[in-house]
Amino acid sequence: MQNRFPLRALMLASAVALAPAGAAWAETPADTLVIAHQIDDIISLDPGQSFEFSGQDVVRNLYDRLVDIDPLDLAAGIKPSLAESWEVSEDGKTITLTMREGVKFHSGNPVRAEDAAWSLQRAVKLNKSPAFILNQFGFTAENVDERVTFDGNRLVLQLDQPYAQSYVLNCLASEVGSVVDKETVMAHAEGEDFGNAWLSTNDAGSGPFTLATWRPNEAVQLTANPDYWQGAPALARVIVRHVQESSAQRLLLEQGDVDVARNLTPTDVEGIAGNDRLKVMDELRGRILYMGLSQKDPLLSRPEMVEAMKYLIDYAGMESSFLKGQWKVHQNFLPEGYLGASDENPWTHDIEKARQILTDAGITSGTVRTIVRDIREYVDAAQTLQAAMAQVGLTLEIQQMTGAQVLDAYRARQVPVFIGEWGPDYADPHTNASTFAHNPNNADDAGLSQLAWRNSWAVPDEMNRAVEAATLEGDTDKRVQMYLDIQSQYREIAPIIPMFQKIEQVAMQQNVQNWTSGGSVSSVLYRQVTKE
Amino acid sequence: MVQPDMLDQPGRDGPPPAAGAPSGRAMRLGRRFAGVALSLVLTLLGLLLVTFVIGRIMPIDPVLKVVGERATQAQYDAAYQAMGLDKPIWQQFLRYMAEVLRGDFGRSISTGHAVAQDLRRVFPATLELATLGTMIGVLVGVPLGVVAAARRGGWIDQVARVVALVGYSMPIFWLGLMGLLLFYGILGWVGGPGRQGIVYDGMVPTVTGLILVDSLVAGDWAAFRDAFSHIVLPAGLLGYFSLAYISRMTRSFMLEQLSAEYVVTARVKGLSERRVIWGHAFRNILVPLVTVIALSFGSLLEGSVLTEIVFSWPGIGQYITKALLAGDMNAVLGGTVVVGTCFVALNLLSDILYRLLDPRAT
Amino acid sequence: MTRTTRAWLLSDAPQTRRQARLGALYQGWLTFRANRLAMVGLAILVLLVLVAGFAPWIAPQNPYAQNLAQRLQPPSAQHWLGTDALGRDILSRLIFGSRITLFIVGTVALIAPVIGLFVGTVAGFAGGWVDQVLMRITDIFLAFPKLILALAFVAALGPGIGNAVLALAITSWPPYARLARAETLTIRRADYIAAARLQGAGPLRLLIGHVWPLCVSSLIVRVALDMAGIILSAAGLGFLGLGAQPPMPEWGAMISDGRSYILDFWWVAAMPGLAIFVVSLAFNLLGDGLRDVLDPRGGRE
Amino acid sequence: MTPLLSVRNLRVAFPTRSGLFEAVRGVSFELGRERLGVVGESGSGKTMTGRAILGLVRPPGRVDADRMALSGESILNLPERRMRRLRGARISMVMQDPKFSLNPVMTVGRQIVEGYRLHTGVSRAQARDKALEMLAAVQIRDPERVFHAYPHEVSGGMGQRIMIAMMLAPDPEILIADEPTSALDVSVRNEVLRILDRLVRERGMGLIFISHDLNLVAQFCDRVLIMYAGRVVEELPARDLHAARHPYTQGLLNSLPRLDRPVERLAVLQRQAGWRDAPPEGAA
Repeated sequence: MQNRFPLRALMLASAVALAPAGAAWAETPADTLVIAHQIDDIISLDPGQSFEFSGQDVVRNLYDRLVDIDPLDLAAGIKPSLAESWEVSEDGKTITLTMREGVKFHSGNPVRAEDAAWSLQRAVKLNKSPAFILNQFGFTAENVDERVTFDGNRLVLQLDQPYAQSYVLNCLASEVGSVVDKETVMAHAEGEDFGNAWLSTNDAGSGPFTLATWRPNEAVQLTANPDYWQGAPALARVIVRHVQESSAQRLLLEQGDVDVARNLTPTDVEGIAGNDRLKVMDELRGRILYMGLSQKDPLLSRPEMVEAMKYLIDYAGMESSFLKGQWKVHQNFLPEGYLGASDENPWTHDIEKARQILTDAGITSGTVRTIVRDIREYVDAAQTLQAAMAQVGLTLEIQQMTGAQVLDAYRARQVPVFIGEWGPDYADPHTNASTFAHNPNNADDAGLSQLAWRNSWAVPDEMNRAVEAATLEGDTDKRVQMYLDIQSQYREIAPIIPMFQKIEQVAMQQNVQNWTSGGSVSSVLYRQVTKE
Repeated sequence: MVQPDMLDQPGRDGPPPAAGAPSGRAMRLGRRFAGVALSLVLTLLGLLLVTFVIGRIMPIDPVLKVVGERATQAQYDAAYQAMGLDKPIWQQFLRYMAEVLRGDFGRSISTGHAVAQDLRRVFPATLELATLGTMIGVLVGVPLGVVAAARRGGWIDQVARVVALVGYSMPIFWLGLMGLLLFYGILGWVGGPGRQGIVYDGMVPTVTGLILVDSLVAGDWAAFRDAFSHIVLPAGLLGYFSLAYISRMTRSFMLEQLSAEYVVTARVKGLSERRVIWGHAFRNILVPLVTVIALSFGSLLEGSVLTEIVFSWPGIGQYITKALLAGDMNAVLGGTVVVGTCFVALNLLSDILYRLLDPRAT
Repeated sequence: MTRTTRAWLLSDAPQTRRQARLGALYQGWLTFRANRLAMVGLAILVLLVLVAGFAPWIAPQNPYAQNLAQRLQPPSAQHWLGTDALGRDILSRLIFGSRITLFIVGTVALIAPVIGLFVGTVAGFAGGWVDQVLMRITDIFLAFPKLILALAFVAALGPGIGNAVLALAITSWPPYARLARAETLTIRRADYIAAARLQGAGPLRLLIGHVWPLCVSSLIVRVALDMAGIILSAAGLGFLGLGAQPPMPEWGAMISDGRSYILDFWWVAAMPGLAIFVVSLAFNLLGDGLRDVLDPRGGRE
Repeated sequence: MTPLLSVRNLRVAFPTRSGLFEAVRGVSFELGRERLGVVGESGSGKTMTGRAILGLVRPPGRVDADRMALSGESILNLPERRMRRLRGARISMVMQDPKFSLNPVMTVGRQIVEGYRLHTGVSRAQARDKALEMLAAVQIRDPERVFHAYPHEVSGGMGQRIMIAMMLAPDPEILIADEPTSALDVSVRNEVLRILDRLVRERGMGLIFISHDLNLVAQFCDRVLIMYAGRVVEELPARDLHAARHPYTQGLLNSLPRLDRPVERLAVLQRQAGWRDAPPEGAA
């Protein structure tokens, strides 16, 4: 790749001939952080509804939660936030949180236990995407008013089972646990919507930033909250601008028109390596790229076929080419950084072994179909697999579709080979265990949403029970071991093959300090970012 | 276009009819416009119906966008009913029509905003781009086409032909990215992707939504210069494409007129070639030319999705495409209504201009 | 061609209808041949057809053979046009892709003008409410954002090159209908139509026998000029991920693949871009030449 | 006395794919203050002769002559700028069909005024008066109204009279009338001709009357040139037309129906290749 044609050099030469003055290098205002990012997935900024990556990035900075995780200090685990302290009852079913005094919402209203209780009740009753996180503890629209209550400055949660404390708090640390300003939101309620329409495009939080504007597919602007209870943010403004193309993000960054670019492709990251005004930060995220093999398919449901597929995937080849620097091989459903995550990666690209397995099973030919979302990495991964399968006499038909269509087919259990990502919903291992390794009812009409169910995989009862039991184990060490065991068995039998874990490569100007995209468990945090 | 001669009575003079029957002409015009208006309304209605049906038969499930990937069947069903999707299509359509007539386009599920609010934001972005692009196309394309026709076979004609054909044949996203790399990345002559520099973002109060206009209204020259430096490249690109089309059509129209007898008459009178071409032939191509320009403007108003993506231009093309891919039918319908109305309005406008420019029109 | 054949063809007093017709064709060919650019266009297209026909013999390598170690190689002796992100030979992919391009162009050129011709001539010939209804429908399709309509069709029919082409055809007929109708309106009152009618020809016969042949030439010109647009639209659908399915070497999809590498590995997108450009240009040049031959309004002095 | 116009050995040729096409091949004649008829079938080169005199043969057509002089001054291949000063001012032309030869999007008045002002440089008001005067001169009863009318609002006969008014307004010395009546109704033909005749006589102009209609020319003109295949085959006074000697002229005459001498079948015009090359009879 060293002797590639110097197009840029050529263009530069002709440009210099054209314009002796040359280009001036721009700089963003010193008190403003400007980020180029794909943010067209945001459909709402209501913490009771928001469930998209970019939306959560915004919500996390507008609101505070009862408890929190610091992505810059993951080892510390759960930290107090709006709740100063908490205690669990003897039977493990009641959690009482004590609210911090003197914190104010952006509106000036004080943050009360009543707001916290109402926020959780609201999220459950709204019943939007993230509601299930709270539903896990037995809260339903009917009973949540009794189960989530407040008493003075204390919030009381009554669970239906003695869940592990870490499990409950990890869930409360997710965006759906944000505390919203009851008075402000209710003033904007329309009908039975709990102010959802209004809160989708406005903010009513107590977080380090307030929402200045959100223009969908265009930009989000945040303004620092100077009265933030943990101290005012270092920068006065954060502007996130939607830039679709990696090349455009890179140009903006190189020109100094943005401070941070978050969606550079591996080649563009490589391309800026020589630029000493810029740096690239790698951060391990929680997303898993996996392959699901539908057990409805007569060929894919054969265990030998599943086994062979594990050896047909060119893990190292992909990791070192089109996924370079942005995905690392990871063959377990729990992402690194999660409690109990396993780091064993037993499978390698081994065509001969796959051929042997298939020949022994009498499989010498066959055709399967994959429906893959029109995202470069997925399509390239599918094509690589296609080429490998061709070597052992198997045909892979690739159908490229839009995200919505793929999801539709996947939910209808009609995707034979699925290649795509899964992002954890909250910071507890159960988030992935419950979807990869849990399927209580494999019937077509069960209407479930687990990945196991979508791949028509009847998870053995033993594994179902192990997953459920892990949520109730109070001893963290024991809990870790339980998850390691589940993952070990999973690698043996599951027709769902985790392949890679996401590394976010954030490119930024040299002067940007303390950036975090949220690690594997959280979202981006702007409060501590500085520019020197 | 040959009108029956009103005075074709041999050897007798009579008053020209235009002055003779003003009320008749007015009535004819009135009736004609009523007819046009009716057909426009029908076109729009049909447009809505087609869009609506497409939205319903399309295998993209809007509910999923609302409830998200993790939704349980119960959540899904609740949202399905809340969105009124359980009702028969014709009922849904009637309900939608009633809302549109009240000026309510509903809420977009892919942006969380009211569709009307979104459109007020994205349409001016496209309008600004399309207008500037068309202006470039007209200001360069028309003279180029006229000169090419006047000097048929000459070097200007050949150059114009090549320029136009290259314009027709270039993949726009390729040209766009390369332009961005050269003029922004290397030369730094123009602004980068987006409508404005970050510093100016939200600094000019929104009046029309056209940043160039708004910054002038606010008297903010720096903001105007900034906005101009951002729009000039994408507009130049779109302008190039409409230039290609407009110059070819102009040339073809001019060739037709230049072979007409009245051009010989004009030459016999001793008029200069410039006067023959611009004063006589050109005036005769105005009518079809206006139609061509309107069509080209209309197609730019649809929003060039690819240009918008390359230049991070938050226009209506991207908006509708994104909404469509998400099954966000309120947004698609709203966007289609706006685009369709523009198209229809441009039709009407070229009809009116035709009546103004061509004395033979009744 | 012998001198006498030439003289026979160019005779200004043809003895038979066949001689007249062939003579007219030959005259047209002479006009066309004199247009050097149009001949260049024709030559390129002939070349394209040959390349498509003999693709397996011409292509230096297997267009589907991946080699991740050899990805994104610049043009070299081994890979004349370099390799793409999966290490496939770009030249071989372009050569095989010419078949898809021909398929797209051929299919759309067969479907869209025919629908347009039918709708337009029927509307123009029948007049009255038939005309009104058909033209309103045409207007609706015209007023519809074209890419959106194509997207909707592809979304409804499912992705794939066949459906993409179908969607393009379905969305691109209205201008042809307009054109055909305008032509029909001028032909409709012509004396020879009246003559044919007096001889007892029915409306269908008039339409097929007398109206269609006269509309065809201007449609052909228009099609040739539109072809470039169709290739680019197909490429646009590919760009949005709705065209050809991987690993098909469709040129638009190839550009789309290459755009992520455009700043450092320009050839990945530039080579298919160049191919599209050359073929589009060829169609445009051809269309331009055809217009001079077939369309009197192009202005022959 | 120098003739108004003297043309010797005029040739007009166009390159085509099948070689050089010679539209006019050595036409010679002189024009005084008289009415000269030029007769021939279509394609005989008569129209091209008229255009060549006006310098209106567009490239790639080529005009060539031993001599082409207006009142003794050579006007052969003058630079365009100088030719423009002659056109309209000293030589003018009326064409066949006013429907096409009048600009459809300009009022009649403007079209008349435009040419007149160009050559005389008078004020707008003066030009307007002149235009109205000319319209009256061609017997238009309500000049004021017609002045503001568009061409499509007037009849063919009136259109041709407007054309005449427009072309005669700057007082040219020579008028070329190229089939000025063949697109008109028979009933208005005579009227237009009468007006044309009167104006030409009053002003003492030379008129070249191009037509395919032998009878008309015979009645209307003083002298007749008969053209065939780009050549003048015969030249003779109009009153002697019946005594024409050239077989082509005779053929033309015989193919016309005559009330005074009805025949069973009209003779079919016979052409002979030899005529193409024979020197024009009567040309000295």
